[in-house]
Amino acid sequence: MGIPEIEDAGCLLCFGYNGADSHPIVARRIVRGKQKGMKIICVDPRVTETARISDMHLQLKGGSNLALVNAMANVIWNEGLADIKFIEEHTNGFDEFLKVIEKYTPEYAETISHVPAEEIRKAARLYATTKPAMILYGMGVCQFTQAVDVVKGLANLALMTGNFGGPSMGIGPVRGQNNVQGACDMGALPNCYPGYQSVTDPEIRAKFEKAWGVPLSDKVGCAITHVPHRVLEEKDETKRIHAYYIFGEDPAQSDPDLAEIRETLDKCDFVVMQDIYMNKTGLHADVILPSTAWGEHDGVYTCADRGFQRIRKVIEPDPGLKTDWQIIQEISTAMGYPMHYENTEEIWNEMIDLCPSFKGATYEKMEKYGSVQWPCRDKSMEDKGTPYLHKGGKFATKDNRGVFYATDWHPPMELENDEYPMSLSTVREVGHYSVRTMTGNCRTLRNLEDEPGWVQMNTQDCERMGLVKGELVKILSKRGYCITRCLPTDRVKPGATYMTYQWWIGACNELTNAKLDPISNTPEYKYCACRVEKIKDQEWAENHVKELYDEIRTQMGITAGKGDH
Amino acid sequence: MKKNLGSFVVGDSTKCTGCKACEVACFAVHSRQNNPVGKTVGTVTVPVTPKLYLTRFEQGCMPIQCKHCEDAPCLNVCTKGAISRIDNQVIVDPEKCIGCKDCMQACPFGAIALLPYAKDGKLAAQAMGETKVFASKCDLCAGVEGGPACVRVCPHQALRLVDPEAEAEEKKIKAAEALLMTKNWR
Amino acid sequence: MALKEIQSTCAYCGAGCQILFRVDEAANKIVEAVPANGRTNAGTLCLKGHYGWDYLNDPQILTKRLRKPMIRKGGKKSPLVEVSWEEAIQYVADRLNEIKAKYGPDAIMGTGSARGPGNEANYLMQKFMRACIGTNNVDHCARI
Amino acid sequence: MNYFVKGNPDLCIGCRTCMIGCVVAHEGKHIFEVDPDSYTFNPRLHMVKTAKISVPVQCKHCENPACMAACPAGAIQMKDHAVIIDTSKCMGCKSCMDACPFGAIDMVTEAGKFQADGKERVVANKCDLCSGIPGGPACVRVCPTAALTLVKEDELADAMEKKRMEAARNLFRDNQE
Repeated sequence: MGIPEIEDAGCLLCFGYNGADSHPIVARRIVRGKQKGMKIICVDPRVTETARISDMHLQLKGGSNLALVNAMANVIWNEGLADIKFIEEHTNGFDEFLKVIEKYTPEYAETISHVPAEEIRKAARLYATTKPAMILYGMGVCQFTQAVDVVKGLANLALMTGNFGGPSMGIGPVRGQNNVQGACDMGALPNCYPGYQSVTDPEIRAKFEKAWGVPLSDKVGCAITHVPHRVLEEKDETKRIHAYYIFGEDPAQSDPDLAEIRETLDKCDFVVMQDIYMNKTGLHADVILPSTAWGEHDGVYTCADRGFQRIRKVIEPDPGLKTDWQIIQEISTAMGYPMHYENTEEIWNEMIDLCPSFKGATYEKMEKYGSVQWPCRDKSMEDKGTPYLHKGGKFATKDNRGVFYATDWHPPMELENDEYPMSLSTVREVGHYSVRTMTGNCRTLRNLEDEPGWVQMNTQDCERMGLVKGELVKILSKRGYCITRCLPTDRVKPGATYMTYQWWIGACNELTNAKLDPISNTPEYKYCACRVEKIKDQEWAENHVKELYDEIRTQMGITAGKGDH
Repeated sequence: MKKNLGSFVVGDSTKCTGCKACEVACFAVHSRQNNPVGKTVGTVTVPVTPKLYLTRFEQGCMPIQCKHCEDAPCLNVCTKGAISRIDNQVIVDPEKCIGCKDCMQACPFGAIALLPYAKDGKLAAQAMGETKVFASKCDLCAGVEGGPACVRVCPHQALRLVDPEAEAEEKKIKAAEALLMTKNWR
Repeated sequence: MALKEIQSTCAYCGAGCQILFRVDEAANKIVEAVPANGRTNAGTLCLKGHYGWDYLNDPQILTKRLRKPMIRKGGKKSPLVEVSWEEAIQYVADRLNEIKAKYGPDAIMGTGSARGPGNEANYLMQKFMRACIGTNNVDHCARI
Repeated sequence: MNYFVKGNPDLCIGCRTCMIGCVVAHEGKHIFEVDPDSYTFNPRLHMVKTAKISVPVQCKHCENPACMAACPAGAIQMKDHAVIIDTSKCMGCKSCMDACPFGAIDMVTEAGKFQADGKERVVANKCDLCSGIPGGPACVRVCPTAALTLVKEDELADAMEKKRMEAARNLFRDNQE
């Protein structure tokens, strides 16, 4: 489905997705949908903006997603609300699926999710009986060790109710970053060439070998979250990683368990960082290559609903800089694999001719239509791309049939305990982006929200601990600690804490748990155990935060701009 | 949140009966620092110098006292530099005050009076024997246990200590709730 | 003086909003950013779209723009020394070739970028890792 | 009658684009080029988030403004259908802040202006309906969900008229039965 279609859905199941902070313009569609009478079911441990205007808010306990999803499927089936015709014509694996969800009665799910059984029933009925029904999910689903299981669980709900193959329905991961969809499209993945063509498929590999003129490896590569293990703990010498070429990323800020990442970068023989800003990763890099920023180069981004859209050079960059692709091209040539492209369109045309589903998305088409949603297979101007997938219930599987898949719920990897009695989850700051090197240098965005950020805590917890709004507190986990300001709110449940992840001082990734989903390799950012401690001497704390902040800046050689807070 | 603005005490003439308990309490609490005063009036050996002033007017009466302005005219006009800001409150140092009366004229509220200055139980004499005076204005009972004495002693709760920032937060929430009720105004 | 108008896609969240920039070409600076009528944003922008571009004139509030290639000549933890592009490119090429020869291509890990650079740079990076280095060790922060 | 801007909690998503829009409109476009610490970030409306509501709150430009009555310096007056503070006359006495029942006034520093004790000058700050700024209230213009509306005299009058006619129709129907 496309973003514009959100406001025409009959029902929206918003599962672990906070549009207002992650994508205000997508939240705009949700608000407009509500005005048009759309029913909203919001599943989130916090009272998010969507929850606030929802018809039903299932405020589940963090880490209980799959129990709830299986229970909704259980209700839909047992109350005869499934679309039997669609299931028979377009899907496989329904019977095994039924066996697994059998025990997930709403009563059982209530014990895990703390959502009343009756609420689960009502929500399942509302979803199943209001057509068309759309599911949006975000990091609240993906950043768990059961991420893939829950995504498949949500897909089951859509399959069971025939909510595929038409507008304003289906299931949509709202991709967080401006070009994360594009990076995946381009094959910056250990198991895929561009266009999601598998590296282990001999025919595909042969095609790329012919195109690029060299033999290619058939071994699936290393995921970014496995790098620490492959540097620090890998015994097998042939598997150890000795060089790390980091381009447009800041793992020392955005990876979980930052202490481990810093050690990884220090122990790795050769680290290259190619970025527009000095950042925490740069403190550990052996070579730093300065590239042009957004606004200083041309190219294409893919937005969350598969739309290819042009980015254009708005101002001339500092002459001493090179674009990312020029740098990569020159290094490749110096290493003996010559690359000589003149501009991004030349690279783009090479790429789309290697990817059947992108073949028709030319620069010319983007210029004319503004946005081209893939698949767009035909270069002629008539093929304007595909607003939504699986038209007519045809799926991208061998037999075009959707597959049911269900499995049992298991708790997050690290639960609250005596030493760390509260849970911590990472969340989004609306006015800042990713590791904040861009927005942190925008004057008015910095004015709105600055170091050391906040930890959202339930008002009763704060009263019990004698904490008031704005007070600096220390928050610790097994892996580390950081200092941030306390924000008492009734929007979170007792025992739970929430922090945004882009602060240098309030760096919650010092605390997060690096345990991964076995399939997607995504870390469990949304759940770890932590402890909050009151800091008696607030004056010391305020100065200490300033000192830490200035210390990092001096390490990075920053002199101008006090940047005080 | 760290306090950034000065608090101040404000009266309500619909409750005030003009009993001046506030003035006496104000004097007693402040004179205890350098003029020992007992519990009864009989032990007072120095003039009563309050820092708030019971004022009668057409519709009734109420005490008037300093607002601890954020851009204080008295502080800005005091050429001697006897007025300064300590923990967000505007404080006059009686030792430095030379009685030039500029602050009285600058203050739009008339919250400052020139009163005799007493130390160690007796009036402070000047070089040629005249009694020393000082600009007397509310210091929000800085350093006094329990906060402003006038608020505590008033029999009719006619005096209120205002914390502007905290109260603004609460008022904004009420205003937001009002917006909830008027959203279908068309 | 007439301002040049250039439309581009926002660099922040996945909504893909279209922004119209009004640029003073002579001074090479953006004067204003206003919403454009894109497919997903239909003439609206959020705070990052409206006010998230003045990092381009490097106010150094948080950190500073990188201007010159740098190498830690004295090895790990030694200070960064500014070098020419030629020296930096050659140094990276030599070190990567050296590690590739000694430990094999799978000893080298590369990242793509889900942020500013764009699709073409990502395509080239994965082509570089696969065709030049010879490994599928390329990933990006879709997971983090 | 004075005009006013009001937020609709059903449409507001709490993103605070309005608060930055307000400062940019009053400071001017050069704000994106100057030294980051050379201006005061003083939005004239403030986001309020409770368990049930997210909406910005700002001055309602009352017809008998309590703030105007409380101001000892005559710094507050009604002009161009709005209640305007002339900060050059303000001494930061906070009487208006205390008088306003909506918490719509706060105290902000005036960048580059100092008191005798070296502390930056602090004055009252509230919505002025962007009077004198082309295009009308900036917050209304930049809000991505159109949650803010400028209510003018005739619109309010029309709304009242509509409600009265509706009431009359309902009563007429009752009388018919």
